[in-house]
Amino acid sequence: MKENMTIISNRQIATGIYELTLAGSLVQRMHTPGQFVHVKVGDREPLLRRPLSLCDINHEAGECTIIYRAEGAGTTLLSQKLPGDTVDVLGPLGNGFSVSALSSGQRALLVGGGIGVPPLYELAKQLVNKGVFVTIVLGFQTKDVVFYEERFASFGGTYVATVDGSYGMKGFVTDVIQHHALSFHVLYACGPKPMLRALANEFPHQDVYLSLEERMGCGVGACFACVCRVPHSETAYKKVCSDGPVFRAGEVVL
Amino acid sequence: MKENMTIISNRQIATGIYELTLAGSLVQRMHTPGQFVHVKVGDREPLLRRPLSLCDINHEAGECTIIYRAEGAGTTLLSQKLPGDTVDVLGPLGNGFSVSALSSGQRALLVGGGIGVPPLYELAKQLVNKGVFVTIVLGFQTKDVVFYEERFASFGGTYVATVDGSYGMKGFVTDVIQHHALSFHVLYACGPKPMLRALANEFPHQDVYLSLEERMGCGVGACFACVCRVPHSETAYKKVCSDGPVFRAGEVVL
Amino acid sequence: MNRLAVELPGLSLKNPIMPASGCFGFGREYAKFYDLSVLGAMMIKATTLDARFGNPTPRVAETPSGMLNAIGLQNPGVDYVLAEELPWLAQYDVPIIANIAGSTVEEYVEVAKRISKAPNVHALELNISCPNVKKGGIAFGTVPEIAAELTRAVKEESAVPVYVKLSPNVTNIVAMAKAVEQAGADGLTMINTLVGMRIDVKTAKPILANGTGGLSGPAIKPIAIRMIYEVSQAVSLPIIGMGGIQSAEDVIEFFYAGASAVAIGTANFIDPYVCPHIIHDLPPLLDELGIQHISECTGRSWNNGQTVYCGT
Amino acid sequence: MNRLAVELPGLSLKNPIMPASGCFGFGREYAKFYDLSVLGAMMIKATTLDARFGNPTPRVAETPSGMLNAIGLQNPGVDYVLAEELPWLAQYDVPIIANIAGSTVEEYVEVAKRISKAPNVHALELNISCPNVKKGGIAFGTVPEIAAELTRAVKEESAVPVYVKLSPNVTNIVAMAKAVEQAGADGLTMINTLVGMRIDVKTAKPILANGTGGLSGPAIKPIAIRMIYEVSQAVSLPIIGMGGIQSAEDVIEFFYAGASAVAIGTANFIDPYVCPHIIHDLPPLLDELGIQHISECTGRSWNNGQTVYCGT
Ligand SMILES: Cc1cc2nc3c(=O)[nH]c(=O)nc-3n(C[C@H](O)[C@H](O)[C@H](O)COP(=O)(O)OP(=O)(O)OC[C@H]3O[C@@H](n4cnc5c(N)ncnc54)[C@H](O)[C@@H]3O)c2cc1C
Ligand SMILES: Cc1cc2nc3c(=O)[nH]c(=O)nc-3n(C[C@H](O)[C@H](O)[C@H](O)COP(=O)(O)OP(=O)(O)OC[C@H]3O[C@@H](n4cnc5c(N)ncnc54)[C@H](O)[C@@H]3O)c2cc1C
Ligand SMILES: Cc1cc2nc3c(=O)[nH]c(=O)nc-3n(C[C@H](O)[C@H](O)[C@H](O)COP(=O)(O)O)c2cc1C
Ligand SMILES: Cc1cc2nc3c(=O)[nH]c(=O)nc-3n(C[C@H](O)[C@H](O)[C@H](O)COP(=O)(O)O)c2cc1C
Ligand code: FES
Ligand code: FES
Repeated sequence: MKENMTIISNRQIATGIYELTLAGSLVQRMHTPGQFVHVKVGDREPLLRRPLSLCDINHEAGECTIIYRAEGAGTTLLSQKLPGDTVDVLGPLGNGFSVSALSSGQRALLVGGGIGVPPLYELAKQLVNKGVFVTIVLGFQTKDVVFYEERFASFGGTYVATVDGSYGMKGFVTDVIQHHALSFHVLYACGPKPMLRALANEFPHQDVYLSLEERMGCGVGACFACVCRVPHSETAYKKVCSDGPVFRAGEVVL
Repeated sequence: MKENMTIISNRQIATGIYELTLAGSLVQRMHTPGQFVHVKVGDREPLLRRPLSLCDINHEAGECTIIYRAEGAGTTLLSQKLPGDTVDVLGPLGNGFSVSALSSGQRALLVGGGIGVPPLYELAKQLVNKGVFVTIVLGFQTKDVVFYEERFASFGGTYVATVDGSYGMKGFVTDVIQHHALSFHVLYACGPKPMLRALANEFPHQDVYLSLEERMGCGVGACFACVCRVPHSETAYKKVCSDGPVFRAGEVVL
Repeated sequence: MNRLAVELPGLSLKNPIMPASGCFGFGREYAKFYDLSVLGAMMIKATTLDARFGNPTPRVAETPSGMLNAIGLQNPGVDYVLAEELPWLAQYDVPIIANIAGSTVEEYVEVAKRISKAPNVHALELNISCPNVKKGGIAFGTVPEIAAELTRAVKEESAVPVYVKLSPNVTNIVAMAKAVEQAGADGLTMINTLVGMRIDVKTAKPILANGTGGLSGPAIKPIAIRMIYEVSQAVSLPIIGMGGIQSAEDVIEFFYAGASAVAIGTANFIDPYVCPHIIHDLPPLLDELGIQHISECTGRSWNNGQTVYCGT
Repeated sequence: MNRLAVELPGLSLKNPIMPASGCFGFGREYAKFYDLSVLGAMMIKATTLDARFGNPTPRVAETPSGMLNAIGLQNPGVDYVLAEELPWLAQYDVPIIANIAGSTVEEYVEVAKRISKAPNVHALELNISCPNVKKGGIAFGTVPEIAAELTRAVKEESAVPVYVKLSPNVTNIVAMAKAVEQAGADGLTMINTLVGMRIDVKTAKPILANGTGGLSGPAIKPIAIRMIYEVSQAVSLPIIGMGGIQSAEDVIEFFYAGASAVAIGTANFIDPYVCPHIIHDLPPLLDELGIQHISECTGRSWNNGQTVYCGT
């Protein structure tokens, strides 16, 4: 469950966005899109691990890919690592997206916002392999931080929106969905909470899976850092790290 | 006074003993043997700088060499650095050995103990360049940690003692000096305090220069961490970092 | 002879290493990483009378060599712990130290009474850092008299020895220790977290939803060492030390200061295997230091090598 | 408009960055690295009535993201400081805050009386973490009444405003702040170091010759932030914040918590240029945050953006 994985490549693919490929035996344990790894970036500092979603799993090559935004201390340090360096990886952790919710010939809508886009890549791959038709909607702040559009396009119709209109449609992912009247049997989404909330509200009667983010301590379910509330209860809760990060819409309070 | 110097080489030369060669423009400010540099090894941790003596200064190549024992957190991390990496160096700091205390044709005795040996190398080089005759006595714990014997031998008669007798004469540097009845115009020494004390007591009426070690905060004279007492005073003091590390025997209380 | 075995009131420990309360849940998660029976003991998450949800999120924030937490005593309540968690833990050969918390003396006493009867609960750990709602929210652990009163009341009803967990957020930790010693505590555990805060430079708001939180991790180690050093010389109770331990060397440092066993908190989050690793690293370290039995280390920084507590 | 200028009692600062007491000597050493006139102010090393040698060495030890020091108030005495150090500093355009210490109220008062008359001393900083020899060695800064008495006595004799430097080693920092406010303090500086210790695993002895020492550096930053956050809401005195500051971002975090200026201690040892670097980094950071003047930041984590102290 824990391994010093070797960096195969670590390159910037959009402004401040990095694509990191890791090799190690842990890859053979990785199966489910939406699961994450908990990464210790520095030897002593920063102290805590960083949760990062699996973006691509390649069992043949024994490699997995992660896409992250270099922002704070940990991800900035990570972005400075070179091929051949190792990083301490714990995982895979959590419960990912249910691919079995759909059968061949059905339609999936995948909606990602910003740094919530990466886990949808492995998801799209697995769904397409299963014969599911996928449509992808990606939302970004601005043109400079758009990534993986072409890669997603190889799986199905792919729409991009930017908040400032510098690329694709101007507006939010929900605007794209409305504008193109996109329909689906199952919707899968990962991104900022307001986006997830908007999607849950937009499709209250449909099958919607949402991947949540929360600040974590342990990442394994022991510290109660990452809980979210369950509707209609004062004490019931779910842990994002071990019950999630993917929940069915309605399962937890957003 | 502060520069990210580039590592040219960093190799183990005896058990746990490393020879580090650094390149940078700071080298042109380095002149005096016995001066030290204050090295920040990691980006955040360890927090404090590490004082390390200049062992060899090469103005033509723009390089300097340091020899250190990998022991605690900082020096262990330093030992893992590779050529091409940089380290943050502050220096040169302190007042070193007085080469001008001797003129051509006079005799110097250089006495080093363990990790106190390195600064004597640049000292020997400068003295020999000046026409001074040098004799060198090096003391180590055991055979495995002996280093630079041959290099010193190119400057003058070189004797080695080990505490366990596994190499050279069994015993301490003072035993070697007595056994060979070594004489000198000036004695220069660097090593553990008991050794320095023994030398000061042995030659109370001769010209003796001693290089001291003390735990440091600032390394530049501002924090009063590294003081030592001055004889016959309750409040007088010298700072090892800025008044020393080299003192004339008798100048400070050992 | 097991050179790591330690005898403490109520506890026969095969080694002095245990996970700290709140950093290991009720063991289920870490049982996926290793066999919990390797542990000397286990301090379970603070248990209150009724289930509590705790604070809003974010509940954790990172600091230099440390972290802040404001979990807010989330737990499923004593009855659930008795019905579900403790029986599950009984499959492991590991004594449980039940950390208990409350808002009133009565709540502590009730939890103590019930939980101390569980067969695998060998000791209680009184978390006195909680606010006392009857005394205007002032923490039980900051006033010697209040802490003593609480200790006395719990001690009367507990079926097992009672360890009091000292809060470091006090002017005089020795006075606190003496007060609970006189009130009948069987041992001390220290230190709990220091109250701290971080503010997000982008939003100008505290990172924790709760505002302040408890600082743990290596950053607080020197404070823990100092307090254990002072307290161990002033009282004759055994001390389970904690605060920033990450390695076998750290464990020895805590013993030298005056601890007779140690707990590992935050380090579990960084390396889930940290407890077994430390247990594994201790014997060779003792060899290196020329020490026969770990108990010889207790208080060695001030007692010149006399053995204080010995587990033979 | 100078967007970094700050007005505080006795102090017109061109920027709110100053070296902390004891971490910058009397400025001579760092004057070799840069022109001291770039600094907002300078807090000089604690000065006592007579010269003191201080503690035996080792006097410093490293800790995770921090350091311990037990210098022991080494200083050349107030008369030497008046004769040699302050006149030398007068060549720089930088107001001096004189940190004063003592073993009795009388000693503080005498030092205050003399040093506050130096033309470039614009304020005093009372280091109340020293033990009061007349009260059994208990630190002035741990009992509100004792701190208040000291403040009152010094305030009466000082020719310049008096800032009291709070010790974090207390149960209730707000009570301390209120006590010295009522006693007439003009401002607060906080925090001083936390008492800590490290023990050498090889020798089993404390690393510091003095045993315990004061913990400073990034490790204590969350504690400083929390205390400034609490105190700034409870008193109406301006606060000069300190404790682990290393960057312009840290400065903003202290301001958001409630500070009106900051001091940099330990970070000078790690980078002698840290003060000018921070001064240089602040304006672009204010731009990034959309802030006109740094004083707008004071207390922003709790006062919703109202300006508390403004230096125009
Ligand atoms: C399940 C999960 C999956 C994620 N997947 C990705 C991904 O694939 N790509 C990606 O770029 N980001 C992802 N994130 C967000 C990512 O974890 C944070 O951006 C990252 O931890 C920030 O670290 P830092 O060193 O940049 O920031 P710092 O500010 O230095 O972080 C300080 C602390 O806050 C935590 N933190 C800060 N921001 C976040 C956040 N948004 N979510 C959770 N913790 C945070 C850090 O983990 C750390 O403990 C994911 C988060 C979760 C919970
Ligand atoms: C003027 C001077 C010159 C020196 N020159 C050399 C040299 O050329 N080669 C060499 O190997 N060593 C030298 N030393 C000793 C060297 O500084 C220490 O071995 C080193 O700082 C230990 O760091 P660490 O990370 O291994 O140990 P840690 O235990 O991690 O260090 C913790 C803290 O203690 C300090 N410390 C620990 N041991 C010593 C010590 N013996 N002296 C001073 N501070 C110490 C460290 O600097 C650090 O602040 C010199 C010391 C001084 C004062
Ligand atoms: C996330 C978290 C939750 C904690 N919960 C509790 C608790 O429920 N009861 C308690 O007494 N201490 C609790 N603590 C404090 C720890 O048990 C321990 O005293 C402290 O963290 C210091 O040890 P460390 O530095 O090894 O973490 C908690 C600490 C953390 C980090
Ligand atoms: C070596 C050293 C010496 C200090 N000397 C004094 C002093 O003489 N007077 C004082 O009030 N504070 C003194 N302090 C405390 C600092 O001024 C400051 O309050 C504390 O270190 C926290 O800030 P920092 O984390 O930036 O260092 C000293 C701190 C250090 C590290
Ligand atoms: S991060 Fe610890 S329970 Fe989820
Ligand atoms: S190390 Fe600071 S004065 Fe010498």
